[in-house]
Amino acid sequence: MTQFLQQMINGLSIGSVYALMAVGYSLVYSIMNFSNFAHGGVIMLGAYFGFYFLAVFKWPFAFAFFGAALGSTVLAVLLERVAYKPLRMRNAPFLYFIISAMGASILIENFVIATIGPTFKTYPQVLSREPFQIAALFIGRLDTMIFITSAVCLALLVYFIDFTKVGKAIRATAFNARVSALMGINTDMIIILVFAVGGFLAGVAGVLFGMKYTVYPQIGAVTIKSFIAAVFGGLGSLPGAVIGSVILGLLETLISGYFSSQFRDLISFSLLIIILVLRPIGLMGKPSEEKA
Amino acid sequence: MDWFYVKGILILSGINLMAVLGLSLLTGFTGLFSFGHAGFMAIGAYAAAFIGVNLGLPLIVSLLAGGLVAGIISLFIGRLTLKLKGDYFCIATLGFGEAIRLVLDNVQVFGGARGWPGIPIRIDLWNVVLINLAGIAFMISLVNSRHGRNMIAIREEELAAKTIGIDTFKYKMISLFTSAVYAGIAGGLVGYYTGFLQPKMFGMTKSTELTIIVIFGGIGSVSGSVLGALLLTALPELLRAFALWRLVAYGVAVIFIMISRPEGLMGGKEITFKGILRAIGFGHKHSKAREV
Amino acid sequence: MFKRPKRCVVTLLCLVLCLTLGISAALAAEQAKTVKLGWIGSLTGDQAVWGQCELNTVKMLAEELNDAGGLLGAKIEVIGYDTRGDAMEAVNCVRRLTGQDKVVCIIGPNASGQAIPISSILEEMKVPDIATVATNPKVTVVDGKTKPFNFRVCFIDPYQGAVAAGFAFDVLGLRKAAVLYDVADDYSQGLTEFFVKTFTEKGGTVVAKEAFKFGDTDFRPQLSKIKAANPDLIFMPYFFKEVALSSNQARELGIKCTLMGGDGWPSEVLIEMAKEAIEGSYVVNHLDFDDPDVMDFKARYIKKYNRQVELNGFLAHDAFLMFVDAVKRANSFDPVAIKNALETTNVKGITGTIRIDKDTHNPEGKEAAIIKIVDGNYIFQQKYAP
Amino acid sequence: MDILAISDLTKTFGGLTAVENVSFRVQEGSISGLIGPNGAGKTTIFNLITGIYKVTRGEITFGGHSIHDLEPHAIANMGITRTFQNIRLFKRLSVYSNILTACHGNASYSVVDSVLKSRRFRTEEKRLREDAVSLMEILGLAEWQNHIAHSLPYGLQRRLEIARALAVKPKLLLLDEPAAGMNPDETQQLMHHICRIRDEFSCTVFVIEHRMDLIMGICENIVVLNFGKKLTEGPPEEIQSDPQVIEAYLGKEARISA
Repeated sequence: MTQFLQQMINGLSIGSVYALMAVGYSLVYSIMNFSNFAHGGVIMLGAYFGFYFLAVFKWPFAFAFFGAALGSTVLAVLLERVAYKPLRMRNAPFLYFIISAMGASILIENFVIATIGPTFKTYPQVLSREPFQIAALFIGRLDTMIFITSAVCLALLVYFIDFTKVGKAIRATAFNARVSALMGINTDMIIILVFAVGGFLAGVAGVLFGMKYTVYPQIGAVTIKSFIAAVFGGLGSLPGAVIGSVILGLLETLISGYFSSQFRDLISFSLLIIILVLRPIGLMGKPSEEKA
Repeated sequence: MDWFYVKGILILSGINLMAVLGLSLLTGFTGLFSFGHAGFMAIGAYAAAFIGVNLGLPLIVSLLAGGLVAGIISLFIGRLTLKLKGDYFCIATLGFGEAIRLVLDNVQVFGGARGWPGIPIRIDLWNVVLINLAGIAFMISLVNSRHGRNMIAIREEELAAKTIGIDTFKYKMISLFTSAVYAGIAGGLVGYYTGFLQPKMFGMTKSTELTIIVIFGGIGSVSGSVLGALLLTALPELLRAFALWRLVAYGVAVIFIMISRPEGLMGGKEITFKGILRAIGFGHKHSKAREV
Repeated sequence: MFKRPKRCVVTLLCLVLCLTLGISAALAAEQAKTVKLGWIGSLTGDQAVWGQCELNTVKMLAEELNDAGGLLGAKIEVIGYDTRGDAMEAVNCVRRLTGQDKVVCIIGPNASGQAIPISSILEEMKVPDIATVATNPKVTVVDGKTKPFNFRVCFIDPYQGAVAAGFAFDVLGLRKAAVLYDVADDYSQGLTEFFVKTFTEKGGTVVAKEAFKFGDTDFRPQLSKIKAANPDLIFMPYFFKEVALSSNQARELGIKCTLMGGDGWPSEVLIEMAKEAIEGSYVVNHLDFDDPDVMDFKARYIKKYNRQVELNGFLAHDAFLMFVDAVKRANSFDPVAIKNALETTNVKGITGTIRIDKDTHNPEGKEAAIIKIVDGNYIFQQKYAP
Repeated sequence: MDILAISDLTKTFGGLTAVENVSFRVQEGSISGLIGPNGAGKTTIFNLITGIYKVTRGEITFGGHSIHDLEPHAIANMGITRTFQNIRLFKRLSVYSNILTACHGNASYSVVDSVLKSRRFRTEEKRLREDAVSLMEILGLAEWQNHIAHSLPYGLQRRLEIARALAVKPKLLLLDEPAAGMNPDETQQLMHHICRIRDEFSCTVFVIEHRMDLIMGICENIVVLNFGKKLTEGPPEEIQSDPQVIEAYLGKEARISA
């Protein structure tokens, strides 16, 4: 029983990291209808920003944290301007966006390797590594912090999207960009805004990831998992991304804890595919019959 | 440049080209995006090597058998996932590619992650070229028949394709099957060229690379794929002198081509003999290349 | 801006082509009186940390040698190519090095997956290669046949696995071991296989064998399972980034047993990342870090590059030593003569005495150094051979 | 003889009922119309007939066969095809390729045939190409044959979509607002084309249209929908003077003042 509870805690904490990353994918997807594969690169740079602010410039933690988030916000917007806007202007099919995103992620990763170098960087210890202990269960301090930060960020995001005027504009654009534009919504601004919000979340995710694990140029590869989680939850749906992430985290944990760690990914992928076959739009995706 | 080295690049381009031709049918002509093609290459590689080494069959038979095994497995995958839309299909193929690798990592008969050395080396430039010529000829015949046109119709407008009586699911299956066979043969070439197989060789980077080549060469163009495979295999080689910066340059090149010439090098056009004649002065410039 | 994009692209590509050709031609003309030494390995990709250190080491040593008058009166020029950790790229690099650059010998690559497929090219072009940390036995011997042009400077997986298991069982007296390994990594699978084999042969039990996949950053599900099996020791045969993460997580979960690892561990970064977690752990290593020769090399490297030396640097150092020694004994830059000389190598490097066995092309009888981590330092314990 | 019979057709999306208990028949060889205000469910009915939507309740029979469980392509191969309200051409292909692709049903050579360039491939492919050329000539598209579909003027795009549909050799052709965005001249031309198509291709035409001049000009029978239900049905003269129809289109007040 203790082990099961411990595994659930492990799963939740893995899931909450996936969730922070997945929400960024989903947010951009809901507006642009393509998977922004460069999101992983932005997360990685966010982690590096955090590292430099904290370890090199010795900023106080809160400053470094927000600095990193702002840094990746700027970066995400820049990325949109350079790699996606020209495509958007031409109504290019989603394939081109994806390739452009891939190019961007290759570029970002190798740029970091060429300039900063491939070595792993370690965040200075902000929180004690000593875990909380409840009975025989161990809960990491950092995990608790990540869990709370994710929850707060996601709650703020939901508030922003659901209850503010700008949020309404975002939802309208997500629903139908052309009509929204006709209704006087500046879709270009909305897209910038969405990338900015996505970038901000990426920065937060990057710093937390860096604190929990470490910083290295290939963090982007980890984010594939969060992308899978987003698809699983239903692309374009924020609650879907969160739920998908938590389920994926728990699934992975339970499979390696009780079944086979060798075949973990195989089993979790197969399960995901089965679920997608049964429900092709993901868990929380909006059902839609194609309009004719 | 030294011929021995150039020969190596040409062989490698040829191997890539085989996989790219297949993916070009799936992505370029049918409009389906796969992130798991390296998985089919892996299946083909191991199957072809197994058949060649254990049954002592000649090269061409082993390669075709490898391709066929990849094709048959693709039918199972397709049956499950081809009904999924856009990014959901992407994710399913991505999951499949990773899953195949994980299985191979664990199959100790083939050496697991440690790899399988000692496969006889049977590939030289001449047989790669012959196999590729056959592959190109087959592909051109296919896309210029009603079957190819039906696939293009699916890419252009799936709903309309259905209403003119095209069994879109069936044609997606044919397209996936054919492209998996090509990828499988390409995988077989890898094994017989390097004499060594390791699941690591067929990671997501490989799948991404293939997709980038297809798009770079131009959607819906066989000659574009040929050109793309030759150029993009050679490009990193030419950039070798720049060491760390070459992949940065590669990323920039990919973004640049997407935003400045998104239709790829050939943009749905084909180089034909007639076209070449016209280009050198026997016709007006509009008919330089033929529409497919 | 681009009225004729197609033409633009084509022109651009032609330009790049001409430029490259021009540069290589110019370089070739300038360096007529030098001898070329090749290096291959990962400069990008996830193995880049080790690859870059190797290339830096080889370049530094060549520079030092050239400043001291060169080798047999010639200057050594190092040409290093990136393999991205990819086998096909490695084949290309070797084709370029042997075909176009005409190197006399190649050092690297830093992984078995790249060292194995290049052998046919080496044989075709008759150029020897000294692998740095390619530890798979099949790099030099396949199906009982020795590959004539492949050599290595490191010890092999079976040996290292056996050392770890033997030391844990015989010296530390531990009986219950757990293994956590990277299922997608050849090195990790190799060490695991031979550790488990030796440990159980000696009479110990492996109570848990859990896997993760390269790229994972969270190991707590596996560690929780290991914890439930209550082992005396966890063997962690993988590289230091994952070691740091997994050891920290193990301690977070309240696992208190001894940790042990192979030559993927030693790094300053590991100490920085997991100082408390790995305190008291044992590492099977190639060398004693406090050896004066090692210290000297380390100091030179840090002075030149302002970076820490990774383990591969030491092995690259000894590979370079092997090359220099072979050239001197062969008294020639003929690759085949170098290859013949390499077969009878017997030099003292910083990773121990390297005596190449003619039949296996492996350094035989190279003792492993057992290192314990005490107060954040790698403290040499003893030499150990199973 | 009825070619198409729809009985008690209902379609719901989630909680929303788009079409409710609609029944009507379309006579073979006729030109029939389907009209109704925006959102009345006209296009939904087309989507149900062509199998793009799955039927919630009710039945659709075509030439005596029940078709509502079939896949869209199977329905098309039985002889029902359509055009779309928002044109769905194969945008990046030429006019000729658009039509040639749609002709595929008239050939049966296999993949192997096409690779080996067998005699069957050659004869059938030749026939397909001839079919495509003759269709282009009939619909006056021959001079545009090498133009890319999406670069054509709007009216021609509509005409091309009809040509593509005809290539399937349909028994029943569904046209979804074929005159949308056309000027009166083009509409006149279109009416002429529709009549010719019915005669020359001996197919039945079923058309959704807002342009009353077109509907009243060519239809023999008209079905009127409102809020997902059938309001009435009858020949143009009857429909024109039906108070219910006027109310549906113009609202209650209009009826009073009329």
